[in-house]
Amino acid sequence: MSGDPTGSTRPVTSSELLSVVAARELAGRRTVFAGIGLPTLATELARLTVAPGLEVVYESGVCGAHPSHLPETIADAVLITGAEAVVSMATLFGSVLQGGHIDVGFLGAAQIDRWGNLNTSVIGEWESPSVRLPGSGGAVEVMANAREVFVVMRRHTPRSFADVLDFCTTPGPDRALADGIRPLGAGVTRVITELGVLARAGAGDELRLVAVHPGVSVEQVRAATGWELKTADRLATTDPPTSAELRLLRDDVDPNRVYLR
Amino acid sequence: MSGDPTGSTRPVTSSELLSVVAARELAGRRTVFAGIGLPTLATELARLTVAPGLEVVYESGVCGAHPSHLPETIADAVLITGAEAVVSMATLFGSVLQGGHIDVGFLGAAQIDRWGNLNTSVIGEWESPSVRLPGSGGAVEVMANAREVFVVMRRHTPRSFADVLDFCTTPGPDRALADGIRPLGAGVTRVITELGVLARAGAGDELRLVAVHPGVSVEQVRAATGWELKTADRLATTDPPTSAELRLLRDDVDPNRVYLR
Amino acid sequence: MRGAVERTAGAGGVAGKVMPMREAVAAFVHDGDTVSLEGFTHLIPTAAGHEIIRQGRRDLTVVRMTADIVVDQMLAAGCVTRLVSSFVGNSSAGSLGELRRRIEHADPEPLAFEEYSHYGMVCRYVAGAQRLPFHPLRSYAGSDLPSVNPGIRKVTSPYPAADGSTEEIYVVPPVHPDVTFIHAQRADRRGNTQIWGLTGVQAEAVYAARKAVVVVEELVADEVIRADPNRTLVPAHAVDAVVLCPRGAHPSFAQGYYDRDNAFYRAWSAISKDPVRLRGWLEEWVYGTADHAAYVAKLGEEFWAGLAVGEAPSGPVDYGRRL
Amino acid sequence: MRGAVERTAGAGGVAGKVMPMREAVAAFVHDGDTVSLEGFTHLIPTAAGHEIIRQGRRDLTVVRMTADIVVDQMLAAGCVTRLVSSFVGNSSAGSLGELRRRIEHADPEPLAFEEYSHYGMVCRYVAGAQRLPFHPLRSYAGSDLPSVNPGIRKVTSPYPAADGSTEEIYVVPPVHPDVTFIHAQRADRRGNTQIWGLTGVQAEAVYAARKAVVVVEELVADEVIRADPNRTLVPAHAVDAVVLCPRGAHPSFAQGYYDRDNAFYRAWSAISKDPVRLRGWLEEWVYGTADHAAYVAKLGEEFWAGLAVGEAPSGPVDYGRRL
Repeated sequence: MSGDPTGSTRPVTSSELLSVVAARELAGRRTVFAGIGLPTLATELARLTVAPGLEVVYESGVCGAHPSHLPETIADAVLITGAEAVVSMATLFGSVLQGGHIDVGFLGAAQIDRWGNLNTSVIGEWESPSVRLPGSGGAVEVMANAREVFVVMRRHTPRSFADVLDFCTTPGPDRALADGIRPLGAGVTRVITELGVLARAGAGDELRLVAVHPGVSVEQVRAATGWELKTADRLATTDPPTSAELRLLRDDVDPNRVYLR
Repeated sequence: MSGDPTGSTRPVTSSELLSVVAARELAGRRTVFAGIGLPTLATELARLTVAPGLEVVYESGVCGAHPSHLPETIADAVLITGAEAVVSMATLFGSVLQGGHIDVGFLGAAQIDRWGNLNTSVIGEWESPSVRLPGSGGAVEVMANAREVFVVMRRHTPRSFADVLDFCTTPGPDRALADGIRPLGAGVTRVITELGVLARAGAGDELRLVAVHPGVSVEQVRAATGWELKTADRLATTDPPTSAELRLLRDDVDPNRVYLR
Repeated sequence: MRGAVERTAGAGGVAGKVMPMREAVAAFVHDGDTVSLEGFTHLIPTAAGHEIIRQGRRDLTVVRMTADIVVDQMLAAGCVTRLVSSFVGNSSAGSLGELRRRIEHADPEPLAFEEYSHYGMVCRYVAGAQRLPFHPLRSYAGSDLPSVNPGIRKVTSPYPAADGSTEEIYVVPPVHPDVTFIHAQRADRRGNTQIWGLTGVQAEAVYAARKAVVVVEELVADEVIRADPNRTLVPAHAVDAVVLCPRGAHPSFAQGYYDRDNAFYRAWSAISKDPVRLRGWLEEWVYGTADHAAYVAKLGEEFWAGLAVGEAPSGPVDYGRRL
Repeated sequence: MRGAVERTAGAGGVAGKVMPMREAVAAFVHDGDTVSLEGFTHLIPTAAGHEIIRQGRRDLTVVRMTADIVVDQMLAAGCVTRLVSSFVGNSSAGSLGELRRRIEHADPEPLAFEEYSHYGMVCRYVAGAQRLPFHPLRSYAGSDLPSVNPGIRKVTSPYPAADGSTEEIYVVPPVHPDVTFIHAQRADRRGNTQIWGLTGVQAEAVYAARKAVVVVEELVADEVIRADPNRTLVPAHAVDAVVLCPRGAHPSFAQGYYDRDNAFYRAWSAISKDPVRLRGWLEEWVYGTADHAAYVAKLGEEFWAGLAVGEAPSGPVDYGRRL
């Protein structure tokens, strides 16, 4: 593959690395609930590689989209035209998500803690916050109902990987159990960041560092994490994106580099 | 109008009388939940006379039907083609009916008592009935949610106008209150039979004879009723169908006499 | 508790979804199962019921809002020991003879019956589809139904009523059929299913079930479905098998395809009243036909011409495309 | 508790349903009202929000799942004292400056905020539409949201869980807006409303409200609606007013009519960050335009050409007719 004309020998960007790592984690999955941005790239790349039958469900109610252009929002008109189904919010959240049809949900957050609880509501006190964030959207529902949740965070800092959340908008299964309610999914099982991959198995387990990206040290990741981050017994180093993965991502998935910033 | 070629001088049948009386009761109503048969005739005649904007909603989910032929069932294909809306059962029962959009619901029953409670489940004991009847269908919901309910009974007998129901499938507001739940509608307000019209105002009130059809005596009605039937202070005699009403019913509503048996 | 993991669908499973009725019933209906057959007067999955009879399934719990002819036939064939329903009659055309014998006389054997109202059944499907422990509804207050059906219970609202008082409301439990069969006008090979005309409770019945089989008048190209995604009532992820079975809803109808066989509805009351005649009917029309294609052929083209309908196209809407 | 009696519709009221936006807002929005504006990214009733601003309504409670640009504008115009929402952000394009000033600094005045999740809001509309005292959902277990929102409560299921234990579930209360505004592609003069593409929570928001106003791109002949009754998402009986207002959803989009103005979404973060600039924008584009037609004209045909979409017809289905 030397002399590749599409430039797969260009340096790999952080966005590319995150997309490739997230795509690989989707191997064998059938349904994914995805937002726009890196999850779009990851799911589209997965469909071309490790999960050919993957159905992407959008919070807007689109199932089985076949967009003519890379979508700019989860409700982009190009996701609707040519889709296999469009359902109401009541059906989307009630029957599809709460009904148990989503294998993997992608979520983001301003803060995440070691149990995979998320804050997207406020920095500071809820009653008089220093920063008012957008809130849950459907995140509470994705966490409560998807079989597992992947979090992709571009920036890995002690402020965002917090020892104690300012506010828990979206609780993982451990908090649900403490509230007396049996959770339906495993909560956050993978956190993919600019530095590496954190993982946990489900209720009772905390996030551990399972892989560092090439050139990143364990100490770097621990220093960037707001709690005493544990490391898996067998720590891996992320396999760099293959030229095939990069070519698909750059040429087919996002040729105009909308999200491949 | 002498020499009317459509035969409006023919003797008035019981079906015609019941249809005309029921149609008049729909004056000023906007939405009616109707089954097939006499209610169809009554609502269609009302649309042509006292309730021109009346919208008929069918249990099958059809709103604003404009059928090419007289429908043979509540789900007849001719009700769907050309209708203004078709909704799912969840929307029909949840938002339209329970949501409070039905002014008048038509119901039938094997047995009715003085409070307008209905039995459509069994004759005899529920566990081993002598006759198993069809059951509620949507009758429980119509009674609980329509503002008022009209009952049309071709036959007026002590067995069907029962002192004590064999089983109460569909309770009126008095039984609902006794069960600790505030009813949303008035329950049965009109019962139109081959002999006359019974009426009640709502919770706390019992059915009273308010009109007898021409040629029917109060004693006849009382003898045909299984409880000590009270009579309204001002008992009326039903105005016979006008020639205009008969002409519309016979020529426009049911020219093939499908329900005008 | 059902979960997405139980579905057959997904990567690699697409081609395997389209199968003959015989295979679908063999794969998804087992003795002792809870089987939902839905379709409110329109699109009743009769052919599925007949194949269940042919394969001799036993001890089924049948869940169906309007238990009508196909249920009476399954009862007569000895497939069913328990019925969950809100209307047990032959539409407005009369009685179900076998059902009445079973309930009134335990003849030839008893039938356990869970009686609900229509909206109670709808709410059971909705709760099943949405994995809710219960669904509230403003029905049943003062009814005798809760006294004969322990499934109908009460909950106290945690919010005060408008007048400040405490409010109670009845609730029903979810239903999770082992398998739901529905009939539809068309689907693609992945199971994206489009229905028009009366849509009933089909989507909820599919989502409530552990497995779902969609029986269709037409199997269409992906492009047909994708030209009108709002028409897709049941998305592929909820469907395990797609069975092509034209005229499989007879004697009910398929809007735009064929009309209702009202004469047969009227005839059924007499057929089913006589157990010998009813069993003769099953011998001739179900056991005596290899499959629904044989049943359709036996009825004959002249018969089907009598149920033919004319065209009434909907007209398109414009989904638009990016320029 | 709302009832059908409150509706304007019905006999004799048909002709009176079609009215200009000015009249609809004057008739159906009063100071202190609870106003729902729904449309999930698609078909946002922006023009309705602008007319509420022009008419200077005060002390409104606004109910909207995704509180975005139109809400930020209504906040800046001083119409709103309370917000009920599940997402308060400028889509994925940035922040709402006025909303953040109100919440973070009570600048220029405090904003009461009831925070839910998306499905919590959906369930509030469903409960409102269906006159339920509460709606259960499998959300909120372990969340801090119930601690800041007393509307989110718990109920114990009267049915044992699969393992025999007692099961609790969170519930939300119904919402009954005084009026709901939605935007749609088309309706007839009676208010039968057809929507395609994303349908969001519009039908439930209409049914939950005491009054409902449907704003449409096109007012169409009865025959257009009746040719495709399954496309009618909101039947006439639930609608009190129909307002013809082409391009009334800008900067959001109307599937098949015009595309989303993504540039304006991106620009709004900067506009709204500066309260002086934001108020200047309102002066020029809302107070400075007599109505939405003037706003549309001010944007200019060249601008609209940039949002034009090509055709992608759905293709018809056949409803059939009796021969």
